[in-house]
Order: sequence, then structure tokens, then C-alpha cells
Amino acid sequence: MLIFLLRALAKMAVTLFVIVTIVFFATRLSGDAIDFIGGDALDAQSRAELIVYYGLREDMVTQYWRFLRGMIEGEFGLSLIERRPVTTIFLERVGPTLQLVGTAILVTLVIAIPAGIYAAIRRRSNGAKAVMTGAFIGYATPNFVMATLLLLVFSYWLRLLPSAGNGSGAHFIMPVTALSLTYIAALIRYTRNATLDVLGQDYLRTARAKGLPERTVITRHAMRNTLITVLSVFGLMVTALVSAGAVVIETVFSWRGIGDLLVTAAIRRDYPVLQFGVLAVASAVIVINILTDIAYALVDPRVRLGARTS
Amino acid sequence: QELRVGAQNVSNYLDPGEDHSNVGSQFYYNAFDTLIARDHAGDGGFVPGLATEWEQISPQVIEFTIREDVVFHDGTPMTAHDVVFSLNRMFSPTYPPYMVRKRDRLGNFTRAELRPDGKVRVYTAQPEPLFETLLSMQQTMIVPQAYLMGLAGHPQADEIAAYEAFGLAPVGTGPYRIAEFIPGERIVYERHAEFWGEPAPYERVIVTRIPETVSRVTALRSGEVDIITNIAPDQIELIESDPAFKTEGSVTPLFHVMIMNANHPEIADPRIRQALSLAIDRDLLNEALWLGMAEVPSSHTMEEFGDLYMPELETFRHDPEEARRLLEEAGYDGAEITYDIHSPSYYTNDLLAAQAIMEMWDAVGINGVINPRESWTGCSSEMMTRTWSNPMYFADPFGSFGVMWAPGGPSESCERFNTDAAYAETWERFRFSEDTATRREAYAELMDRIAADPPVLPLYRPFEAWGMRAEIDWAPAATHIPYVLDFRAGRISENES
Amino acid sequence: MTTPIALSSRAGSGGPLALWHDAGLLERGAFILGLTLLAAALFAPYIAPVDPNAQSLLARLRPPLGFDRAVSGYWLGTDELGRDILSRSLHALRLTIGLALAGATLGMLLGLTLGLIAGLVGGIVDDLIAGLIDIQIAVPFTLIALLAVALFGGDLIVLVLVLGIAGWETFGRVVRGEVIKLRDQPFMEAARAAGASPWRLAVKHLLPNLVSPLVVMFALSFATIVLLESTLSFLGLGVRPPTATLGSMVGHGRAYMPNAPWLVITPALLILLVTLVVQILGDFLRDRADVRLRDR
Amino acid sequence: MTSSLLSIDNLHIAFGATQAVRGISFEIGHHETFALVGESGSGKSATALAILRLIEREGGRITHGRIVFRKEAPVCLTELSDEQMQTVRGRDIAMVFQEPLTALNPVLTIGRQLTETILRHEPVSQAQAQHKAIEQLERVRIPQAAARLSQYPHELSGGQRQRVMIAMALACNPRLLIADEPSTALDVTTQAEILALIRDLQAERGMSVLFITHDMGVVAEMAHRVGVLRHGRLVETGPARRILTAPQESYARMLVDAAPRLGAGGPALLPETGRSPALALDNLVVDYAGRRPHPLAARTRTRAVDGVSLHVAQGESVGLVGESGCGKSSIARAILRLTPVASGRIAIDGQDITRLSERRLFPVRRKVQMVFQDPFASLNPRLPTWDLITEPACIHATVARDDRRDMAAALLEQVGLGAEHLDRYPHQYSGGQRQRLCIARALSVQPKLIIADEPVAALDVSIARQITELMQALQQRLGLSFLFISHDLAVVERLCHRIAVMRAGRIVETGPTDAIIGDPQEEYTKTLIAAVPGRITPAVAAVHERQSLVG
Ligand SMILES: Nc1ncnc2c1ncn2[C@@H]1O[C@H](COP(=O)(O)OP(=O)(O)OP(=O)(O)O)[C@@H](O)[C@H]1O
Ligand SMILES: Nc1ncnc2c1ncn2[C@@H]1O[C@H](COP(=O)(O)OP(=O)(O)OP(=O)(O)O)[C@@H](O)[C@H]1O
Ligand SMILES: [Mg+2]
Ligand SMILES: [Mg+2]
Ligand code: NI
Repeated sequence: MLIFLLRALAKMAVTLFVIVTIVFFATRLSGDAIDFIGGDALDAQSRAELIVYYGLREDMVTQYWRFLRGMIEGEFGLSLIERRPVTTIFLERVGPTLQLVGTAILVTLVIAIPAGIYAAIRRRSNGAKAVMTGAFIGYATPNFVMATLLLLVFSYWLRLLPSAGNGSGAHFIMPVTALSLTYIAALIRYTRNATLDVLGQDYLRTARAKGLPERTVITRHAMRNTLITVLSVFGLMVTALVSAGAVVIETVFSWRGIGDLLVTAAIRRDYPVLQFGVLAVASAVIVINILTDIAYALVDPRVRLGARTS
Repeated sequence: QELRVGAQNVSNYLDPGEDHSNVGSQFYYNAFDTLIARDHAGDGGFVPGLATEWEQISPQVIEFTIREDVVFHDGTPMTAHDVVFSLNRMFSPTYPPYMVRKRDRLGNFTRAELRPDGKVRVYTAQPEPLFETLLSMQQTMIVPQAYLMGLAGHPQADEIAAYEAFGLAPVGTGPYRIAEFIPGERIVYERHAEFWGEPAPYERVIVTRIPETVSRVTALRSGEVDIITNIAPDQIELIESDPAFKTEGSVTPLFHVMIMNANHPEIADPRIRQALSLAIDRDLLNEALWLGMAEVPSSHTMEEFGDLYMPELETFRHDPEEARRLLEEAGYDGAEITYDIHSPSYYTNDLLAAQAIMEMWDAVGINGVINPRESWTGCSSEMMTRTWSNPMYFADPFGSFGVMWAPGGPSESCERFNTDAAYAETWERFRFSEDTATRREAYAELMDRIAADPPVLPLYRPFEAWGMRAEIDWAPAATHIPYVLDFRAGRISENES
Repeated sequence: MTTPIALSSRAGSGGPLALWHDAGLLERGAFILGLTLLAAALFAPYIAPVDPNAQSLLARLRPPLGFDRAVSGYWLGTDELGRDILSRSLHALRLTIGLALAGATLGMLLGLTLGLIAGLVGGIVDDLIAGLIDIQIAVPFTLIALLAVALFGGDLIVLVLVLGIAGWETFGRVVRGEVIKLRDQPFMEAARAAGASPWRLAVKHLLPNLVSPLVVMFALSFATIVLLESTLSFLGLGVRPPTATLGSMVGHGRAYMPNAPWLVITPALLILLVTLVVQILGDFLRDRADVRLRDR
Repeated sequence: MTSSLLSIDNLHIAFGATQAVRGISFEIGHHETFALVGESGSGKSATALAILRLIEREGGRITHGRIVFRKEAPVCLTELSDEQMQTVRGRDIAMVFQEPLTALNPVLTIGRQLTETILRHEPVSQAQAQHKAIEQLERVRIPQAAARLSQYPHELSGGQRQRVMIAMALACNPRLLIADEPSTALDVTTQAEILALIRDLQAERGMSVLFITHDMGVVAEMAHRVGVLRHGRLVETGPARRILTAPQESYARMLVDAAPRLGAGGPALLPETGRSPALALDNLVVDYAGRRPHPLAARTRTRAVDGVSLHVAQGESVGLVGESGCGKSSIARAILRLTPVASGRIAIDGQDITRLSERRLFPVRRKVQMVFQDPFASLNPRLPTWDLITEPACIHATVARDDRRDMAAALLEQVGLGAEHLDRYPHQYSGGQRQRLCIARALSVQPKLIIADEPVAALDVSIARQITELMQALQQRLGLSFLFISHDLAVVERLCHRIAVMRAGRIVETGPTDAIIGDPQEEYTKTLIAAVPGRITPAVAAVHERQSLVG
């Protein structure tokens, strides 16, 4: 366990280092912050002054060293646009995103796993077909179309739900629905597959031969094995939710979160915000990966930490 | 009483001196005052603001009598010291973002000075015909010296950190104080009880960012907000179809323009640029994309320029025949001409206009290609043509055309526009002559020059609309710079109907 | 999945006829629909009534035939620049299918190759490739797309590369896992004992065993790419206007959903159908490849 | 026999359109052991699953017939609902499945799996169930029974797992135990223990047993009565002694005759030729890296093969026997250089290959072919037959691309399969056919040496016989050498010139076949031979028969 954690942390450090380096250079090579900071009309002298003022005059390598030193000291600097510490800005945004993504993950779990198991057990029933068709359609609808549709139906026409912000529980309904739909659909499909795999296993026959009622056979013997398979997929999905995130949903529902922050920062070349944001998101993703590995080892006695194959 | 506003965008900082963005201009007027104000409820004429009276002592000096009993939002009284400080921070800036504003509009001002009698004098380098106009600008709004300088911890030192901090915790003298500011997300105004003028009509005004048009319209309809900004003509019907809501709009004192890089080898020949311009049927664009509500100018001029409004000039026109002829004459070889556009869409209808323009170019044989960019092309020498906007920063051709096309200004220093001694000479006459007729004459000459070697084509003045509950009586004032959300007394009310 | 499959057709192989025979109603429907969509895409230039980019600015936002204000000749109405939605959709379908195929194929080839190498070679190489996968997952995709477009321009090729790169890590991860699982199987040892080269091991022995996960992933990846492309269009990073993909049509049309829903309905429906067809056929092929599943 | 516990009457079972069982009838009396023997694929397991009404879940259907079970009053199992069956399963009728490896749930502890059966059928508390579970484990003689409860299946050896399965089946004192090949995967010593256990328990509790096997030795040891199944029909039923000694029906006769019997004598020793041996192992050592005992420690090493020296002359067959896990397969894998050699020397045809590079090894690979222990796993499931069995030839370019199908057809014919199998995939074969594919593959390059690792373990006796005969014929015709690894001493005796006995990585005894079987010197060899079931044939069978009549 200790060795595993040390190894994982070392790998994480290397991965993060590579990521921040790439982001550092790619953002700088591909655009200029000054045009955004100064507005779109700058004469040459003002431009030069601003470049000095924002510390963008040194050559990139010097800036890079400064950035690395700052990172090690935990000093991530100020946003070029907002002039506030990037950590403050990030913290402001992280809450809403976590709420949104967390709720979406919960909803996904609660709906998709039972539905997937049902679709597998009653493989040929009409109910299962309905579930799978629903999953197909859920998967195939772009989430911003779904988001806009929900907005129009429930806020614009029916005036039932609030359309913007994250004040109350009601504010969660639409964004969470729009966000989790794709994931629910995908997870249903994975769960169904995993369950079908398990249903063919001999130990289920053993369980039945013991005289266990069908419910117990499914809940105790099948589900546990299904969950193990689903876990790794689920870990991937959580990381996708955290990293690829909810940019689109956040925009449509005016939900100030990380996705919106990162894209905006990238467009404006607000380097400090972008660098810290990417670092934070990447760390979260990697930590989730490690946690998935640990969870995997916890639920599957055959797996030793660090020896996992996939 | 409370007013909730759904805005497409909220600024990332609030410093009237530094800011000149369309996003920012929405928010200052409610919370800050200038020495000279304008009668926005009326004809827009100059009226006393924080100065009760002013007197032009010489062409280069003006003297202000400062209003007493003015209290800043932080409770401290405003003094002449604050006025001198506010103006000098712009006239001889140490904070780089101010330097930009100094250069593009306040270049002629040298200093402000406190007289022993408590009056304040402002000096310029050359005779200044636009004293009142420039000193009623957003950039010359008055801020509290002690508060601002104290923000960095050393109240005596002129520190950059203090200016930076002020942008996040702004304090002014206006009818509303900024009670809460979350950059890019929310501004909460509260009534400033000790405001020197007529008290604010609302106890609170909450501005929230709702970036998506559909979401904004929805928020209005579902009662989450009372007013929404940035409604394109296409959406007006959507709001007005319900009698509980209405829209108010006007053409904005701002041009959507196409600029052309005079130094790009492919279009260096002025005839090609003329053709690019002549090929565009701006009336059709207006008719189709703005439902005829926008305004297509014949020259770089607007009614707001007052004495310098010159609709008789015909600098820009639509003539595809002529365009074809010029292209042939210039020996245009069908080279690809890129049209940069900010993506995702930045100006209302910009992408649509761009696509329509490509078709119009195609019709005269120009091989145009849209080039969506996620960042501004800045001063890139590869830029050929692109979208831009040219707002009226203050009501004078200098505040619109002049900010961008002055000799040594942003366009020239980015090397996409060339001036010569003759242009500079004409410019001096236009800028500093105290005689309006001379200025008009000079401006006409500049326009001729622009027509002959065009760096820009003003497409139209867009029509901007705001949606709101039907009971709210508010409309944009024609005398403001673009996008100002003016919720001062007399400008907004609610009728119980 | 839908109909009991006759035992006589147990063989994993069999010609297209056997496939057809095994397919249920749903699969057959999907197959026919798929062919129709493909044909529509392929022949778009011939069947589209008008030039997809031709504007009629004064007839913007007109509804489909049969509604008020409809303009004749524009069956499915016009878009925000007065272009024919039917013609645009057909051309967009063509481009979207092309993009998704190219992107998914690229992602698959990339992921397959790297996954195979990682799994077979192991050691440092494996660590490197696994690290690459981690990086790819950890950096938000929109950011990668944005930087790529900013650095290399918004050409179609760049777009395909970006979309391909978006999916490779899923392939890479799964393939690597499968390879590690398979590489010590007795049949691999048997081949090694017979003197098979690493290349032969990979291509002849591993690849056939990877086919069914690859089929499933390809189907998923295809759908994901169609959606990703539309998300990119939503963020203004997709194909350059006036060229249209189904995704960009939906992305641009979304603003008009309350007053001109037909801008979105046709392309969104096409996206739905295309991904649906791919998913159903993918599932069908996978279910068939699973020997144990077939008889239950 | 109206008092019989279970009577099956004209049972028909179909999988889809194919009829697997076509009308069988038999009865099992109280305290009786009924053995069901027969060809692989003849419907034995299907019948067992039908009794428990689990066949529907496997995709089968009882199309006709009745299964009547008499505990107090007779119940017709075929008419019960699934809910009603749930009270029968596990309590009245319990089953030990064919494959213990996959029959236990890998993610639940042994204790959990055991207690849940007890809790399901008996009104006891959790603690009592726990206690009972330990008792059960002790009864099947699993050491440290209490500690096992918290272990997972993969932490037990194959034999232990098999015993857990049996403990589970016996947990609620069922009236009828169905044991489906409970000892196939086990070496003779473990097998003997398990058989003894079932017999003891039966005597102790007076239950009836339906015993399914293909091993006639086991039948002889266990059964009172025997049913011979072929193509889904019972071709003969009768007392064990009669069937084993005087089968009436021709298939039954063939089955009994084909069963190898220990002590029948092996082939004569080959004369010394003086030529270099086909295989020479010199002090071979094979280590496996184990896990680390704690994070900072070095990995432990398992010494699987510990200094083995062995020669196989040209044209000779050498048998390698020994208990499970003693290192037989490891030797085979080392010879093929599939596992690294720690020390020692391997020579093929006089050439030292111990440290040869893979490139230099290439020509040698052609000379040595292997039949792997698990045929299904060693055949790539996605390749068609013709491709599979000619692959070595293709790799070594001994066959033209266009001739591969012809070659494959010829090979199939050699192992008794038809050319119609050319395009089939491995899963479309029965276990025995797969094993023959492996043999065909080994023959495709005309090797000098074949290492056969348990090549007939999965086959019923008649097919096993066919295969060994084929091997002998090839040896005579082509002068092949064999290293024959098996736990079935009778088969080894029939096939091999010499036998090497292994234990815990070392060879404890080597010698001519007759000498080893007839006059073993080592204590271990003696135990091994004593453990072979069925050595006590007719007499014991007679005893059983009498018992069953009395009971
Ligand atoms: N799930 C299934 N689907 C179709 N056919 C099956 C299935 N299971 C078994 N069969 C067929 O039914 C027949 C009887 O199978 P069964 O498992 O009862 O054989 P068996 O006598 O137990 O053989 P073995 O000795 O190999 O275990 C075989 O021909 C087999 O091919
Ligand atoms: N890959 C491996 N890693 C670690 N230990 C192994 C490995 N393979 C085999 N062993 C161990 O080496 C020993 C010998 O194994 P081997 O497979 O040679 O036994 P065997 O004699 O063939 O047994 P069986 O009759 O059960 O096939 C066993 O204790 C086994 O647990
Ligand atoms: Mg069986
Ligand atoms: Mg072995
Ligand atoms: Ni199906």
C-alpha cells in the first residue's frame, strides 16, 4: 500500500509537471494576453508598457522558471484580468462545479446502475428494450440541445423552474438532468454489459443451486461482481465529468463553475488562472484515478494494489 | 424596492479610469460622478456635476468650483483634493493601464491644480476645444484619494497595488454604492443615502451575468430578473409576444466596422480595399439581419457628434460595378482574402454579417474566407480584414473616429494604417481648432483621405434592445455612450398598471 | 438482443446474409436506416435541392413548408441567413459522418497501436504510454481543442486530428488492459513456443481477440465525436463557417430555438439517427461476437 | 423399488432445436450411489441440472418427462414453481459442480458463501451458522477451518476449493447429493481423499448420491449402480459389478474395455542406441518471483523445479508423474524457454539451448512441439481450425500459403476429425476434440520431440484410448520422442517406456515403467500408486451392491 501510494504520487508529480509545462508553453505560443487586457485598441507604446507591467517581457524560459518556483512555493500569482489571487478565484468557482458534478454523479449512479442491471436481467422484455432505447437517445442528444430544451420547456413555457444560477435546490434540477443524461445513458450500457457477463458465470448457478431466492442471487452474488467492472468505467466517467466538465451546461444555466473559468481564461490567455486551473483539475483527476484503483483493490479481493492490469 | 438585471456580461474589475470596454461602460454611471454632467433626461447638454460651476479662463485653462456636501460611499466627504488626485492620476499616470487612456484621449491634459481659494484648475498643452466633453467622460470620474491610496497599506505612497485593489472594491459619489462585486458575475448596487442629488429610485439593483441569450430571455419570462440586456432584433418578437413584457431599444452610438490592413501585400493596393468596401451592400445587411432597425452611415459620423455631425459626406457606398472595375484595374488575381472574426461570437450578428459579406464579395469576384479566431488578431501583420467595433467614447468625432485613426494611434502603431505629414496636419486642425467650421472642414478632408485609401468601413450602428417587464419605464438615453445602464432618478420608474 | 437466435447460426462468421438472418427487427431497421443515411450523405451534392451555402438574406428564418410564411422551394425552411436547411443538412450529414469516421478511425489506430505496444513491451514504455493517457484524461478536452486550433489554425485536418486525439486514450486504456490480460494466456505461449514473432503475436493473435471491444468502442467513439464536434461548434471551435456540420448547425441554431426551432430540429434529429444507428449496429455486432451470450 | 428417493421418468431435454437428452429413466434409492457415466457431451450434466431445475437458466428446456422426488410425500419437481424449487435446492438436493474454480463467487469470503446456505434453510442465528460452517469445513478436512472463513476462493488451492464446494453442498444435510465430476481436476492423492470423504459422509448421514464421472476406476470405487449414457439415451443400467464386469450393450462394453487399468504393463524398453538424446535436462532449476512479504522487502522466490536431470532418447516416451503443483508443467515450459531458467542446462538433439537468443532458437522451435495442459486456453479462440493447426508450419515456412488447407485436412484426419471441421472455431468443439486439435498442431511441423502436458485429462476413456493409440502409432512410424506429463498412472503405464516420479520440484525416482509400477522403491511412489482408484475393482463393487440392496 505504502509503495503503491509512493509510486502513484511520484507518477502524479511527473504527469502534472508535463501537463503544466505543455500548458505553459502552448498558451503562450498560441496567443497574447495583452490584447485582452488592454482592450482591442492599443497603440504600440501602451502595448510595450503593459507587457512590462504584466511581467510578460522576460523571455519565456525565465517566466517558466519563475512559474515553477512559484508553484513549489505555493504562490500562483494574480489573475491578469481580475488582479485577484488565482486561488481565490478558483475557490469561488470550485464550489458550484463540485455541487453540480457531485449531484450529477449521484443521480447517475442511482438511476443508471439499477436500470442497467434490470436491462440485463430482463434482456428480452419490453421494459428492457425501452430502457436501452432511452439510453441510446440520451446518449445521442447533444447536451446543450437537451439543456436548451429543458430551459425552454420548464422555464420559458411552463415557468416551473428557475433558469439561471445556483441558489436553491430547484436550480439544480435542469443542469443536473442535462449533465447526467449522457452519463446515465453510458453507464446503463456499461452496467448492462457487465451484468450480462456476470450472469453467464458458474457461481451464479451455484448460488441458485443453494436454494437462494432470485433476489438474493442478483443482489448478493451478481451485483457485487458487476459493480467491480462498472467501478473502473465509473472512475473514468467521474474524471471526464471533472475535467471535460460542464462548460456547456454552465454557460446555458449561468452556473459559474470551473469549466466556464478555464475556457474563458484560455480564450483571454489569463495565464495564471489557466495554469492553476489546469493544475488543480489535473490533480483532482489523477487523485480520482488513484482512489478508483484503491477502491478497486478494496472490493475485489483478487486485485493487489499496483498490480492492476487495466 | 429592488431591481434585478440579467446582463450578458459583467466586468472583471470596476475602475472608471482604466476601463473603456462596452461591458464596463454599463456599470459606472450609477456609482460615479464627473465634474461636468450631462442632462441625460433632457437634451444631453452639460450641467453641473461634482462641480457647481466652471469657467474657461484661457484656451488652455479651465477652473472648477467644487460642490460641497458630497459624500463618498465610504462615508468620507469629497474634497477638492480628491478631485485633483482623480484627475492627475489620469493626466500623469503611473499605473500603466491609465497610460493607455491618457494617450488615446487625454493626451492634451497636463495637470489639475488646487487653487488657494479651493477651486480646481485644469491645464492643457494646446488650446482645448473639447474641455467639457472630455471632463464629462467616464475616465474622469472622481474617486476618493484617501480610500484608494490606503488600499495598498501605505496611504502616502502612490502605489500600483492600490489602483489594482480599487478595481475590486470601487467607491464613488454616485446615487448607488457598490455593495457587492463578484468579478465577472455579480454587482449589487445599494442606494447611497447621502447622495448629493436626487436619491436613487431603487433600494437595491442586482446585476447578474446570464451569458446565453435564450437563458436571459427565459430568466425574464420566469420572473427571475426585471431587465435583460443585449437583445438582438431577432429576439424582440419573442419578448413582445407576451404583453407582460416589452423591449426598449435604440441604435447605439457605436459602429460595427470592418477594418483592412493597408500594409498587407495582397491588399496594399488601395483600389482593392476600396473594392472590398464597395462590394458590401450594407443596407441589405441592415434589412436582413437587423430587420431594418440598425442605421447605415454614409460617412464615419453620428448624430451624437452634434455640430460635427456631417451626414452630407459620402465616404462609403455600395457599388458592385465599381468594385469589379477597381479589382480589374488593380489586377486582383483571386488571392484569398481572410476575414477574421472573433469566435465564439463577440458582436451581435457578427458571424452572420461575415458570412453575408463573403457572399457579397464572391459576387464581385473576391475570394473571401472567414477565419474564426478565439483570440484577437491584435497587431498581427498577417491580418487582412477583420471585424471590430468603433464606439463613441465621447460625443465627438475625436471620441469615435479619432480614438482609433489618430496619427500614431493604435491603428497606425499596429502598422495596418499609414499616415503622412498631410494627414497629421489635417488632424491637428480637426483636433485642436476652436472654430467648429474649421474642424468640420478638416474632418471632411480626413474622410476624403479615408475614402481614397480605406482602412475601415463602418458597417452600421447596431440596434440594441433591452427586454423588461412592461411596468418598467426605462429606455436607453441617446446622450450616453453605448450600453450604459442608467438607473438614476428621473431615468427609470415603474408605473403601477 | 431482441430475438432468439437460431442455433444453426452459432458460428461467429458467416456472410452478410447470415448477419441479416440473425438480426432482429430493430437491427434490420437500423441497418436500412444506416444505409439510407449513408447514401444521403454520399450523394448529397446530387440530391440537395440547392447550394447549401446560397443565401437569400431577405428570406431568413422561414419555417418548413406548410407553415405560415414558408417560402416555396425550401422544404425544411431556411436558417438565419436564408439558406436551405434541407440542403445544408444533407451536406452537413456528409461532413459529419466523414469527420466522425475519420476521427474515430484515427483515435482507434492511435489507441490500438499505443495500447498494443504498452501492453506487449511493458516496462518504461508502458509507463510512458500510461502517463500519456493520464495526461490526456487530466487536461480538459475543450482546452486541448482550443490550444490546437489557436496553434495550428481551424482547418478540417486539424479538426480531425483534434477529434481523433480526443478518443485515443479510451482505446489505449482498454487495449492495454486487454493485452495485459491476454499476453500470458496459454494460447499466446503456444504461439510463442511455435516461434511467432512479436509482430505476428500482435497482429495475428491479439488483434482478433480485441475485435469485439474495439467494435463497441468504435461505435461509442463515433457517437462521442459527433457530439464533441457539436460542442466545439457551440464554443466556436468547430468547422469554419459557412461550411456546416450537423453539430455546428445545432450549435448556431440553438439561439433560435424558441422562435425558429426548425433550425435545430433537422440536424439534431439527424445526429440522433446517425448515432442511434451506429450504437444499435455496434451492440448487435458485439452481442453476436459474445459466444456465451448468444444462446441465453 | 417404489421406495426410491428419486425417480426420473422418460426425461427429455432440449437446447434450442437440439435434443440433448432423449428419454431417460432411472431411479436412485435411499442411501444409494448411482453413477452416471458416458461419452463427453452425452447429457450427464444436463440431467443433473434438470433435476435441480436449473437447466432453464442455462438455455435448456425439459420438453417431456417427470422427475419425482420422495422425501415424505412424493413431489413432482418438474411441476414446481421456481419459488417452490428454492426450498428444495440446497436443502433436499444439493450439487457439487463440475468446475470448482468458477463455481465459487470470487468476491465473497468462503464463510459468507457457506453461512448463507445454512441461514437460508435452517432457523439458526448468524453465530450458530458461523459455528456450523466451521464444523462443515472440518468435516471435509480443511486445515485451520476457522481461519478459512475469512479467505476468498482464490486464496485456496484447487483441491481445497473442491472441498469447500462439497462442504457447501452438504451443509444442510441434503437427502440427495449430485456430484458432477468432482475429481477431474485433481491429482490422484487428492482425488482419493475426496472420494473417501464422500463415501464416509454418505455412510454417516445416509444420503443418496448421483455421481457423474468418466473415470471407470472411480465408478468401481464409489457406485452401487451405474447408468451408461450415450447420445442422450441410457444404453444400459444395472448394478455396478455387473456393468463393470459384464456389460451387455456394445457401447458400455467398449467403455469398460477402454478403461486403462494399472498393472496391465507398458511397452518394452528401447535398446541403447548411443545417439544423442532428443532431450537432455541437466540439473534444471526454475524459480518464480513471488510477492513481496512487505513493501520494502525483496520478492520471495518459489523454486518450482529444483535440480532436475532427465533424458529422453530418440523414439522414447518418458512419463512424468507427480502430485499437482510439483513442477511438471514448469519443466515443460522451461524446455520451450517460456519461463526463464535459473540454472542448469537444456539440450535438444545434442544442442544446448539454455541461453540461445530468440533468433538462434527459431530453428530449434520446429523440433520441439508442445501439447499444452489446457487445450481450450491454448487455442486462440478467434482463429479458425485450419489456421490454428497449421500455424507452426506457416511460421517455419514448411508449407506454402495455398497448401495450408490441404495440410490442415490431412492433419485433422490423422487425429480422427473430418475435413468438415476446417472452418470451425475452438468453441465449437467438445473438450476431446480440442485436445486432438492441439495434438494435430504439434504434428504440423514433424517435430522430433513432443511434450504432452496432460493431453487426455478431459477425455472420456474411449476417446483417450484413441489418442494414446495415435501417439503410439506416430512414434512407431516417425520415431518421435515424447515427454508425457500426466497424473493418470494407468495411461502413463500404457504409453511410456520409462517413468520419472516428481515431488516438490525434484525427481524422486526414475526407472522402466514396469519396475516403477510393479515394484516402486520410494515411499512417495508407493502412495501415488496406492491412491489410484479402482484397483480393488470387482470385489469392492460386489460389497457396494449388497449394501444398496440392504439399504
Ligand atoms: N448451453 C448449451 N447450449 C446448447 N447446447 C448445449 C449447452 N450445454 C450443453 N449443450 C449440449 O448438450 C449436450 C449435453 O451436454 P452436457 O453438458 O450434459 O454433457 P456431459 O455429458 O456433462 O459432458 P461432459 O462429460 O463433457 O461434461 C452436449 O451435446 C452439449 O453440446
Ligand atoms: N507463473 C507462476 N508464478 C509463480 N508460481 C508459479 C507459476 N507457475 C507455477 N507456479 C508454482 O510453481 C509450482 C509448480 O507449478 P507447475 O505448474 O509446474 O505444477 P504441475 O506439476 O504442472 O501441477 P499440475 O499437475 O497441477 O498441473 C507450483 O507450486 C505453482 O504454484
Ligand atoms: Mg458435464
Ligand atoms: Mg501442470
Ligand atoms: Ni439481440
